[in-house]
Amino acid sequence: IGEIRRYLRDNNSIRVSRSLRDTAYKALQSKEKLSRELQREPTITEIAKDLDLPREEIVLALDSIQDPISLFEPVFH
Amino acid sequence: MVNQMKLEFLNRSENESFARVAVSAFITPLDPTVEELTEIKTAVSEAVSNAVIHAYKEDEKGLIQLECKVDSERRVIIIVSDHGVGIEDVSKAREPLYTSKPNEERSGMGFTVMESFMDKLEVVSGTDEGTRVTMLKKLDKAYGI
Amino acid sequence: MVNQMKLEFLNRSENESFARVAVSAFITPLDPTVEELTEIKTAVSEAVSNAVIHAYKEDEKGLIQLECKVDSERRVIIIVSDHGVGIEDVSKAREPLYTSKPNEERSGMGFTVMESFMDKLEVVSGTDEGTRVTMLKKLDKAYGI
Ligand SMILES: Nc1ncnc2c1ncn2[C@@H]1O[C@H](COP(=O)(O)OP(=O)(O)O)[C@@H](O)[C@H]1O
Ligand SMILES: Nc1ncnc2c1ncn2[C@@H]1O[C@H](COP(=O)(O)OP(=O)(O)O)[C@@H](O)[C@H]1O
Ligand SMILES: [Mg+2]
Ligand SMILES: [Mg+2]
Repeated sequence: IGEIRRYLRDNNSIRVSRSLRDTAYKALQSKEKLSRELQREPTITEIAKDLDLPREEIVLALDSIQDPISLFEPVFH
Repeated sequence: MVNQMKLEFLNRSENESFARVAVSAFITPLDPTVEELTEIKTAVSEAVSNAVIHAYKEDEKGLIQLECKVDSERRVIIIVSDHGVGIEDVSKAREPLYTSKPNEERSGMGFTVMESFMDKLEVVSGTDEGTRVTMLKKLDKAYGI
Repeated sequence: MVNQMKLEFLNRSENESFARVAVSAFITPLDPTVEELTEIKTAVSEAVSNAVIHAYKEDEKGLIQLECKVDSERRVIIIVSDHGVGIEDVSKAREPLYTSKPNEERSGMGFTVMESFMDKLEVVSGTDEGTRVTMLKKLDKAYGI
Protein backbone atom coordinates (compact mmCIF):
# COMPACT_ATOMS: atom_id res chain seq x y z
CA ILE A 1 0.00 0.00 0.00
CA GLY A 2 2.85 2.36 0.84
CA GLU A 3 4.20 1.71 -2.61
CA ILE A 4 0.87 2.36 -4.29
CA ARG A 5 0.57 5.62 -2.40
CA ARG A 6 4.03 6.73 -3.39
CA TYR A 7 3.33 5.85 -7.00
CA LEU A 8 0.11 7.84 -6.92
CA ARG A 9 1.75 10.82 -5.31
CA ASP A 10 4.59 10.89 -7.80
CA ASN A 11 2.38 10.55 -10.82
CA ASN A 12 -0.99 11.99 -10.07
CA SER A 13 -0.85 15.31 -8.32
CA ILE A 14 -2.83 16.75 -11.19
CA ARG A 15 -6.46 17.70 -10.82
CA VAL A 16 -9.21 15.38 -11.94
CA SER A 17 -10.71 18.06 -14.17
CA ARG A 18 -7.57 18.18 -16.30
CA SER A 19 -7.09 14.45 -16.43
CA LEU A 20 -10.70 13.94 -17.53
CA ARG A 21 -10.39 16.55 -20.24
CA ASP A 22 -7.30 14.79 -21.61
CA THR A 23 -9.09 11.45 -21.60
CA ALA A 24 -12.18 12.93 -23.21
CA TYR A 25 -10.09 14.37 -26.02
CA LYS A 26 -8.50 10.97 -26.67
CA ALA A 27 -11.89 9.27 -26.48
CA LEU A 28 -13.35 11.57 -29.12
CA GLN A 29 -10.39 10.91 -31.42
CA SER A 30 -10.72 7.19 -30.89
CA LYS A 31 -14.44 7.39 -31.60
CA GLU A 32 -13.79 9.11 -34.93
CA LYS A 33 -11.14 6.59 -35.89
CA LEU A 34 -13.25 3.56 -34.94
CA SER A 35 -16.32 4.96 -36.70
CA ARG A 36 -14.31 5.06 -39.91
CA GLU A 37 -12.84 1.60 -39.41
CA LEU A 38 -16.06 -0.11 -38.35
CA GLN A 39 -18.42 1.93 -40.52
CA ARG A 40 -20.70 2.35 -37.52
CA GLU A 41 -20.73 4.02 -34.12
CA PRO A 42 -18.28 2.34 -31.76
CA THR A 43 -19.42 1.19 -28.33
CA ILE A 44 -17.95 2.37 -25.04
CA THR A 45 -16.15 -0.95 -24.65
CA GLU A 46 -14.54 -0.66 -28.07
CA ILE A 47 -13.23 2.83 -27.28
CA ALA A 48 -11.96 1.67 -23.89
CA LYS A 49 -10.11 -1.24 -25.54
CA ASP A 50 -8.67 1.02 -28.20
CA LEU A 51 -7.29 3.42 -25.59
CA ASP A 52 -6.41 0.69 -23.11
CA LEU A 53 -8.34 2.53 -20.41
CA PRO A 54 -11.08 1.31 -18.08
CA ARG A 55 -14.62 1.85 -19.39
CA GLU A 56 -15.48 3.90 -16.35
CA GLU A 57 -12.81 6.45 -17.20
CA ILE A 58 -14.34 6.89 -20.63
CA VAL A 59 -17.84 7.31 -19.20
CA LEU A 60 -16.70 9.94 -16.72
CA ALA A 61 -14.53 11.74 -19.24
CA LEU A 62 -17.20 11.92 -21.94
CA ASP A 63 -19.37 13.84 -19.53
CA SER A 64 -16.68 16.26 -18.47
CA ILE A 65 -16.10 18.11 -21.70
CA GLN A 66 -19.50 18.83 -23.00
CA ASP A 67 -22.95 19.08 -21.83
CA PRO A 68 -24.88 17.01 -24.40
CA ILE A 69 -27.56 19.70 -24.26
CA SER A 70 -25.29 22.40 -25.55
CA LEU A 71 -24.48 20.11 -28.48
CA PHE A 72 -28.12 19.70 -29.18
CA GLU A 73 -29.65 23.10 -28.59
CA PRO A 74 -28.44 24.92 -31.70
CA VAL A 75 -30.61 22.57 -33.76
CA PHE A 76 -33.65 24.11 -32.19
CA HIS A 77 -32.70 27.75 -32.18
CA MET B 1 -35.36 -7.17 -14.10
CA VAL B 2 -31.74 -7.98 -14.68
CA ASN B 3 -30.34 -5.04 -12.76
CA GLN B 4 -31.71 -2.01 -11.01
CA MET B 5 -30.67 0.99 -8.98
CA LYS B 6 -32.10 4.04 -7.32
CA LEU B 7 -30.58 7.47 -6.72
CA GLU B 8 -31.76 10.25 -4.50
CA PHE B 9 -30.19 13.69 -4.53
CA LEU B 10 -30.75 17.35 -3.78
CA ASN B 11 -32.25 19.79 -6.31
CA ARG B 12 -28.89 21.35 -7.09
CA SER B 13 -27.90 22.00 -10.67
CA GLU B 14 -24.57 20.16 -10.40
CA ASN B 15 -26.51 16.98 -9.69
CA GLU B 16 -27.73 16.97 -13.27
CA SER B 17 -24.27 15.90 -14.34
CA PHE B 18 -24.07 13.45 -11.44
CA ALA B 19 -27.35 11.80 -12.48
CA ARG B 20 -26.23 11.63 -16.10
CA VAL B 21 -22.95 9.92 -15.26
CA ALA B 22 -24.59 7.56 -12.76
CA VAL B 23 -27.06 6.38 -15.41
CA SER B 24 -24.24 6.07 -17.96
CA ALA B 25 -22.17 3.98 -15.58
CA PHE B 26 -25.14 1.81 -14.73
CA ILE B 27 -25.91 0.93 -18.35
CA THR B 28 -22.27 0.64 -19.45
CA PRO B 29 -22.27 -3.16 -18.88
CA LEU B 30 -24.83 -3.37 -21.73
CA ASP B 31 -22.19 -1.77 -23.93
CA PRO B 32 -24.23 0.95 -25.64
CA THR B 33 -22.84 2.97 -28.52
CA VAL B 34 -21.67 6.49 -27.78
CA GLU B 35 -24.70 7.74 -29.67
CA GLU B 36 -27.19 5.72 -27.61
CA LEU B 37 -25.45 6.83 -24.46
CA THR B 38 -25.59 10.48 -25.52
CA GLU B 39 -29.29 10.21 -26.29
CA ILE B 40 -30.08 8.65 -22.93
CA LYS B 41 -27.90 11.17 -21.12
CA THR B 42 -29.60 14.05 -22.86
CA ALA B 43 -33.04 12.74 -21.91
CA VAL B 44 -31.90 12.25 -18.30
CA SER B 45 -30.52 15.79 -18.25
CA GLU B 46 -33.82 17.22 -19.40
CA ALA B 47 -35.86 15.24 -16.88
CA VAL B 48 -33.52 16.04 -13.99
CA SER B 49 -33.11 19.70 -14.89
CA ASN B 50 -36.90 20.04 -15.00
CA ALA B 51 -37.07 18.65 -11.48
CA VAL B 52 -34.26 20.99 -10.37
CA ILE B 53 -35.74 24.09 -11.98
CA HIS B 54 -39.49 23.67 -11.89
CA ALA B 55 -40.40 21.29 -9.07
CA TYR B 56 -39.47 23.28 -5.99
CA LYS B 57 -39.86 26.91 -5.04
CA GLU B 58 -36.81 29.11 -5.23
CA ASP B 59 -34.36 28.37 -2.40
CA GLU B 60 -36.48 25.42 -1.32
CA LYS B 61 -34.42 22.29 -0.70
CA GLY B 62 -36.03 19.34 -2.38
CA LEU B 63 -35.18 15.74 -3.18
CA ILE B 64 -35.18 14.15 -6.59
CA GLN B 65 -35.37 10.40 -7.18
CA LEU B 66 -34.05 8.55 -10.19
CA GLU B 67 -34.65 4.87 -10.74
CA CYS B 68 -33.06 2.84 -13.51
CA LYS B 69 -33.76 -0.73 -14.58
CA VAL B 70 -32.29 -2.79 -17.37
CA ASP B 71 -33.75 -6.09 -18.50
CA SER B 72 -32.59 -9.06 -20.52
CA GLU B 73 -33.97 -7.55 -23.74
CA ARG B 74 -31.67 -4.53 -23.46
CA ARG B 75 -34.51 -2.25 -22.44
CA VAL B 76 -33.50 0.67 -20.25
CA ILE B 77 -36.23 2.14 -18.06
CA ILE B 78 -35.59 5.43 -16.27
CA ILE B 79 -37.96 7.05 -13.80
CA VAL B 80 -37.30 10.57 -12.54
CA SER B 81 -39.59 11.83 -9.81
CA ASP B 82 -39.95 14.71 -7.41
CA HIS B 83 -42.38 15.79 -4.71
CA GLY B 84 -42.67 19.34 -5.89
CA VAL B 85 -45.41 21.61 -7.15
CA GLY B 86 -46.47 19.32 -10.00
CA ILE B 87 -47.85 20.20 -13.42
CA GLU B 88 -51.44 21.32 -13.79
CA ASP B 89 -51.88 20.53 -17.46
CA VAL B 90 -49.53 17.79 -18.59
CA SER B 91 -50.54 17.74 -22.28
CA LYS B 92 -49.93 21.46 -22.55
CA ALA B 93 -46.57 21.12 -20.80
CA ARG B 94 -45.55 18.43 -23.27
CA GLU B 95 -46.22 20.63 -26.31
CA PRO B 96 -43.06 21.70 -28.16
CA LEU B 97 -41.91 25.20 -27.16
CA TYR B 98 -44.30 25.45 -24.21
CA THR B 99 -42.57 26.79 -21.10
CA SER B 100 -43.95 28.35 -17.96
CA LYS B 101 -40.74 30.37 -17.62
CA PRO B 102 -40.35 32.23 -20.92
CA ASN B 103 -38.35 35.00 -19.23
CA GLU B 104 -35.54 32.69 -18.14
CA GLU B 105 -34.40 31.52 -21.56
CA ARG B 106 -36.04 28.14 -21.15
CA SER B 107 -36.49 26.54 -24.55
CA GLY B 108 -39.69 24.69 -23.75
CA MET B 109 -38.21 21.71 -25.60
CA GLY B 110 -37.43 19.44 -22.63
CA PHE B 111 -40.27 16.98 -23.03
CA THR B 112 -39.90 17.05 -26.82
CA VAL B 113 -36.23 16.11 -26.48
CA MET B 114 -37.04 13.26 -24.07
CA GLU B 115 -39.73 12.02 -26.41
CA SER B 116 -37.55 12.05 -29.49
CA PHE B 117 -34.47 10.48 -27.90
CA MET B 118 -36.29 7.73 -26.05
CA ASP B 119 -38.77 5.15 -27.34
CA LYS B 120 -41.46 5.95 -24.78
CA LEU B 121 -42.25 8.81 -22.44
CA GLU B 122 -44.90 8.90 -19.75
CA VAL B 123 -45.51 11.91 -17.51
CA VAL B 124 -47.71 11.62 -14.43
CA SER B 125 -48.22 14.78 -12.41
CA GLY B 126 -50.72 16.74 -10.40
CA THR B 127 -50.72 20.08 -8.63
CA ASP B 128 -48.81 19.73 -5.35
CA GLU B 129 -48.41 16.01 -5.92
CA GLY B 130 -45.06 16.12 -7.66
CA THR B 131 -44.09 14.75 -11.04
CA ARG B 132 -43.03 11.34 -12.27
CA VAL B 133 -41.40 10.97 -15.67
CA THR B 134 -40.92 7.43 -17.03
CA MET B 135 -38.78 6.87 -20.09
CA LEU B 136 -37.94 3.70 -21.96
CA LYS B 137 -35.34 2.98 -24.59
CA LYS B 138 -34.43 -0.31 -26.18
CA LEU B 139 -30.75 -0.54 -27.01
CA ASP B 140 -29.56 -1.90 -30.31
CA LYS B 141 -27.93 -5.32 -30.32
CA ALA B 142 -24.55 -5.52 -28.66
CA TYR B 143 -21.52 -5.26 -30.90
CA GLY B 144 -18.50 -5.06 -28.69
CA ILE B 145 -19.26 -7.88 -26.26
CA MET C 1 -24.14 19.64 4.22
CA VAL C 2 -23.41 21.29 0.91
CA ASN C 3 -24.52 18.36 -1.21
CA GLN C 4 -25.66 14.82 -0.67
CA MET C 5 -26.91 11.78 -2.50
CA LYS C 6 -27.98 8.23 -1.92
CA LEU C 7 -27.70 5.18 -4.11
CA GLU C 8 -29.36 1.82 -3.77
CA PHE C 9 -28.46 -1.12 -5.95
CA LEU C 10 -28.45 -4.90 -6.17
CA ASN C 11 -25.61 -7.05 -4.86
CA ARG C 12 -24.24 -7.70 -8.34
CA SER C 13 -20.54 -7.44 -8.98
CA GLU C 14 -20.94 -5.02 -11.92
CA ASN C 15 -22.44 -2.53 -9.52
CA GLU C 16 -19.06 -2.08 -7.88
CA SER C 17 -17.96 -0.13 -10.93
CA PHE C 18 -21.29 1.71 -11.02
CA ALA C 19 -20.84 2.83 -7.40
CA ARG C 20 -17.28 3.93 -8.07
CA VAL C 21 -18.26 6.07 -11.05
CA ALA C 22 -21.29 7.51 -9.26
CA VAL C 23 -19.15 8.63 -6.31
CA SER C 24 -16.53 10.03 -8.70
CA ALA C 25 -19.14 12.03 -10.60
CA PHE C 26 -20.61 13.31 -7.36
CA ILE C 27 -17.32 14.67 -6.05
CA THR C 28 -15.93 15.85 -9.39
CA PRO C 29 -17.34 19.38 -8.83
CA LEU C 30 -14.88 19.67 -5.90
CA ASP C 31 -12.08 19.00 -8.41
CA PRO C 32 -9.96 16.67 -6.28
CA THR C 33 -6.52 15.52 -7.39
CA VAL C 34 -6.32 12.29 -9.36
CA GLU C 35 -4.59 10.78 -6.34
CA GLU C 36 -7.40 11.70 -3.98
CA LEU C 37 -10.06 10.41 -6.36
CA THR C 38 -8.18 7.13 -6.89
CA GLU C 39 -7.91 6.63 -3.14
CA ILE C 40 -11.61 7.31 -2.62
CA LYS C 41 -12.58 5.04 -5.52
CA THR C 42 -10.41 2.24 -4.18
CA ALA C 43 -11.97 2.56 -0.73
CA VAL C 44 -15.48 2.58 -2.23
CA SER C 45 -14.63 -0.53 -4.24
CA GLU C 46 -13.50 -2.39 -1.16
CA ALA C 47 -16.56 -1.43 0.85
CA VAL C 48 -19.00 -2.24 -1.95
CA SER C 49 -17.28 -5.48 -2.92
CA ASN C 50 -17.45 -6.59 0.71
CA ALA C 51 -21.19 -5.99 0.70
CA VAL C 52 -21.52 -7.84 -2.63
CA ILE C 53 -19.40 -10.81 -1.57
CA HIS C 54 -19.90 -11.21 2.14
CA ALA C 55 -23.24 -9.68 3.13
CA TYR C 56 -25.74 -11.99 1.45
CA LYS C 57 -25.91 -15.74 1.04
CA GLU C 58 -25.02 -17.16 -2.33
CA ASP C 59 -27.73 -16.48 -4.92
CA GLU C 60 -29.60 -14.32 -2.44
CA LYS C 61 -30.69 -11.01 -3.93
CA GLY C 62 -29.82 -8.19 -1.58
CA LEU C 63 -29.75 -4.41 -1.64
CA ILE C 64 -26.76 -2.22 -0.90
CA GLN C 65 -27.00 1.44 0.04
CA LEU C 66 -24.36 4.07 -0.52
CA GLU C 67 -24.67 7.57 0.84
CA CYS C 68 -22.28 10.40 0.03
CA LYS C 69 -22.10 13.86 1.52
CA VAL C 70 -19.72 16.71 0.86
CA ASP C 71 -19.51 19.77 3.08
CA SER C 72 -18.14 23.26 2.81
CA GLU C 73 -14.79 22.16 4.28
CA ARG C 74 -14.20 19.71 1.44
CA ARG C 75 -14.91 16.73 3.64
CA VAL C 76 -16.28 13.72 1.80
CA ILE C 77 -18.30 11.27 3.87
CA ILE C 78 -19.27 7.93 2.39
CA ILE C 79 -21.52 5.38 4.06
CA VAL C 80 -21.92 1.91 2.58
CA SER C 81 -24.50 -0.31 4.22
CA ASP C 82 -26.25 -3.62 3.72
CA HIS C 83 -28.85 -5.68 5.54
CA GLY C 84 -26.96 -8.91 5.29
CA VAL C 85 -25.48 -11.45 7.70
CA GLY C 86 -23.30 -8.92 9.52
CA ILE C 87 -19.90 -9.37 11.14
CA GLU C 88 -19.63 -11.17 14.48
CA ASP C 89 -16.27 -9.79 15.54
CA VAL C 90 -15.55 -6.44 13.90
CA SER C 91 -12.08 -5.89 15.38
CA LYS C 92 -10.95 -9.28 14.13
CA ALA C 93 -12.44 -8.58 10.68
CA ARG C 94 -10.52 -5.31 10.53
CA GLU C 95 -7.15 -6.97 11.17
CA PRO C 96 -4.84 -6.96 8.14
CA LEU C 97 -4.93 -10.26 6.25
CA TYR C 98 -7.98 -11.56 8.11
CA THR C 99 -10.53 -13.09 5.77
CA SER C 100 -13.39 -15.48 6.40
CA LYS C 101 -13.01 -16.80 2.85
CA PRO C 102 -9.36 -17.87 2.55
CA ASN C 103 -10.24 -20.42 -0.15
CA GLU C 104 -11.52 -17.81 -2.58
CA GLU C 105 -8.32 -15.85 -2.96
CA ARG C 106 -9.60 -13.00 -0.81
CA SER C 107 -6.70 -10.90 0.38
CA GLY C 108 -8.16 -9.94 3.73
CA MET C 109 -6.88 -6.42 3.09
CA GLY C 110 -10.18 -4.67 2.36
CA PHE C 111 -10.59 -2.83 5.64
CA THR C 112 -6.86 -2.07 5.79
CA VAL C 113 -7.07 -0.42 2.37
CA MET C 114 -10.11 1.64 3.39
CA GLU C 115 -8.37 2.69 6.57
CA SER C 116 -5.17 3.79 4.90
CA PHE C 117 -6.76 5.59 1.95
CA MET C 118 -9.36 7.47 3.97
CA ASP C 119 -8.89 9.69 7.04
CA LYS C 120 -11.42 7.83 9.14
CA LEU C 121 -13.14 4.45 9.06
CA GLU C 122 -15.97 3.27 11.25
CA VAL C 123 -17.54 -0.17 10.99
CA VAL C 124 -20.78 -0.96 12.77
CA SER C 125 -22.10 -4.48 12.40
CA GLY C 126 -23.85 -7.28 14.21
CA THR C 127 -24.83 -10.83 13.33
CA ASP C 128 -27.94 -10.71 11.12
CA GLU C 129 -28.15 -6.96 11.51
CA GLY C 130 -26.15 -6.00 8.46
CA THR C 131 -23.08 -3.83 8.22
CA ARG C 132 -22.53 -0.10 7.99
CA VAL C 133 -19.17 1.26 6.92
CA THR C 134 -18.58 5.01 7.31
CA MET C 135 -15.54 6.61 5.73
CA LEU C 136 -14.36 10.19 5.77
CA LYS C 137 -11.73 11.97 3.75
CA LYS C 138 -10.84 15.61 3.74
CA LEU C 139 -9.76 16.84 0.33
CA ASP C 140 -6.80 19.09 -0.08
CA LYS C 141 -7.67 22.68 -0.78
CA ALA C 142 -8.53 23.44 -4.38
CA TYR C 143 -6.30 25.70 -6.40
CA GLY C 144 -8.05 25.43 -9.70
CA ILE C 145 -11.51 26.60 -8.65
N1 LIG D 1 -40.67 18.30 -12.59
C1 LIG D 1 -41.51 19.34 -12.90
N2 LIG D 1 -42.19 19.98 -11.91
C2 LIG D 1 -43.02 21.01 -12.20
N3 LIG D 1 -43.23 21.47 -13.45
C3 LIG D 1 -42.57 20.89 -14.47
C4 LIG D 1 -41.68 19.80 -14.25
N4 LIG D 1 -41.20 19.41 -15.45
C5 LIG D 1 -41.75 20.21 -16.37
N5 LIG D 1 -42.58 21.10 -15.80
C6 LIG D 1 -43.40 22.13 -16.52
O1 LIG D 1 -43.47 21.77 -17.88
C7 LIG D 1 -43.01 22.83 -18.70
C8 LIG D 1 -42.36 22.30 -19.96
O2 LIG D 1 -41.15 21.62 -19.66
P1 LIG D 1 -40.00 21.57 -20.74
O3 LIG D 1 -40.56 21.02 -22.01
O4 LIG D 1 -38.85 20.82 -20.18
O5 LIG D 1 -39.63 23.10 -20.98
P2 LIG D 1 -38.75 24.10 -20.09
O6 LIG D 1 -38.07 23.30 -18.99
O7 LIG D 1 -37.74 24.69 -21.04
O8 LIG D 1 -39.69 25.12 -19.53
C9 LIG D 1 -42.10 23.65 -17.80
O9 LIG D 1 -41.99 24.99 -18.22
C10 LIG D 1 -42.79 23.53 -16.44
O10 LIG D 1 -43.85 24.44 -16.32
N1 LIG E 1 -20.50 -6.21 4.39
C1 LIG E 1 -20.05 -7.33 5.06
N2 LIG E 1 -20.92 -8.27 5.48
C2 LIG E 1 -20.49 -9.37 6.12
N3 LIG E 1 -19.19 -9.63 6.39
C3 LIG E 1 -18.27 -8.72 6.01
C4 LIG E 1 -18.64 -7.53 5.32
N4 LIG E 1 -17.53 -6.81 5.06
C5 LIG E 1 -16.51 -7.53 5.58
N5 LIG E 1 -16.93 -8.68 6.14
C6 LIG E 1 -16.10 -9.68 6.84
O1 LIG E 1 -14.84 -9.08 7.16
C7 LIG E 1 -13.78 -9.86 6.61
C8 LIG E 1 -12.61 -8.96 6.25
O2 LIG E 1 -12.95 -8.10 5.16
P1 LIG E 1 -11.79 -7.59 4.20
O3 LIG E 1 -10.73 -6.95 5.02
O4 LIG E 1 -12.40 -6.77 3.13
O5 LIG E 1 -11.19 -8.95 3.58
P2 LIG E 1 -11.77 -9.89 2.41
O6 LIG E 1 -12.95 -9.20 1.77
O7 LIG E 1 -10.63 -10.06 1.45
O8 LIG E 1 -12.19 -11.18 3.07
C9 LIG E 1 -14.41 -10.60 5.46
O9 LIG E 1 -13.69 -11.78 5.15
C10 LIG E 1 -15.81 -10.90 5.98
O10 LIG E 1 -15.81 -12.03 6.82
MG1 LIG F 1 -37.04 21.60 -19.32
MG1 LIG G 1 -12.92 -7.27 1.12
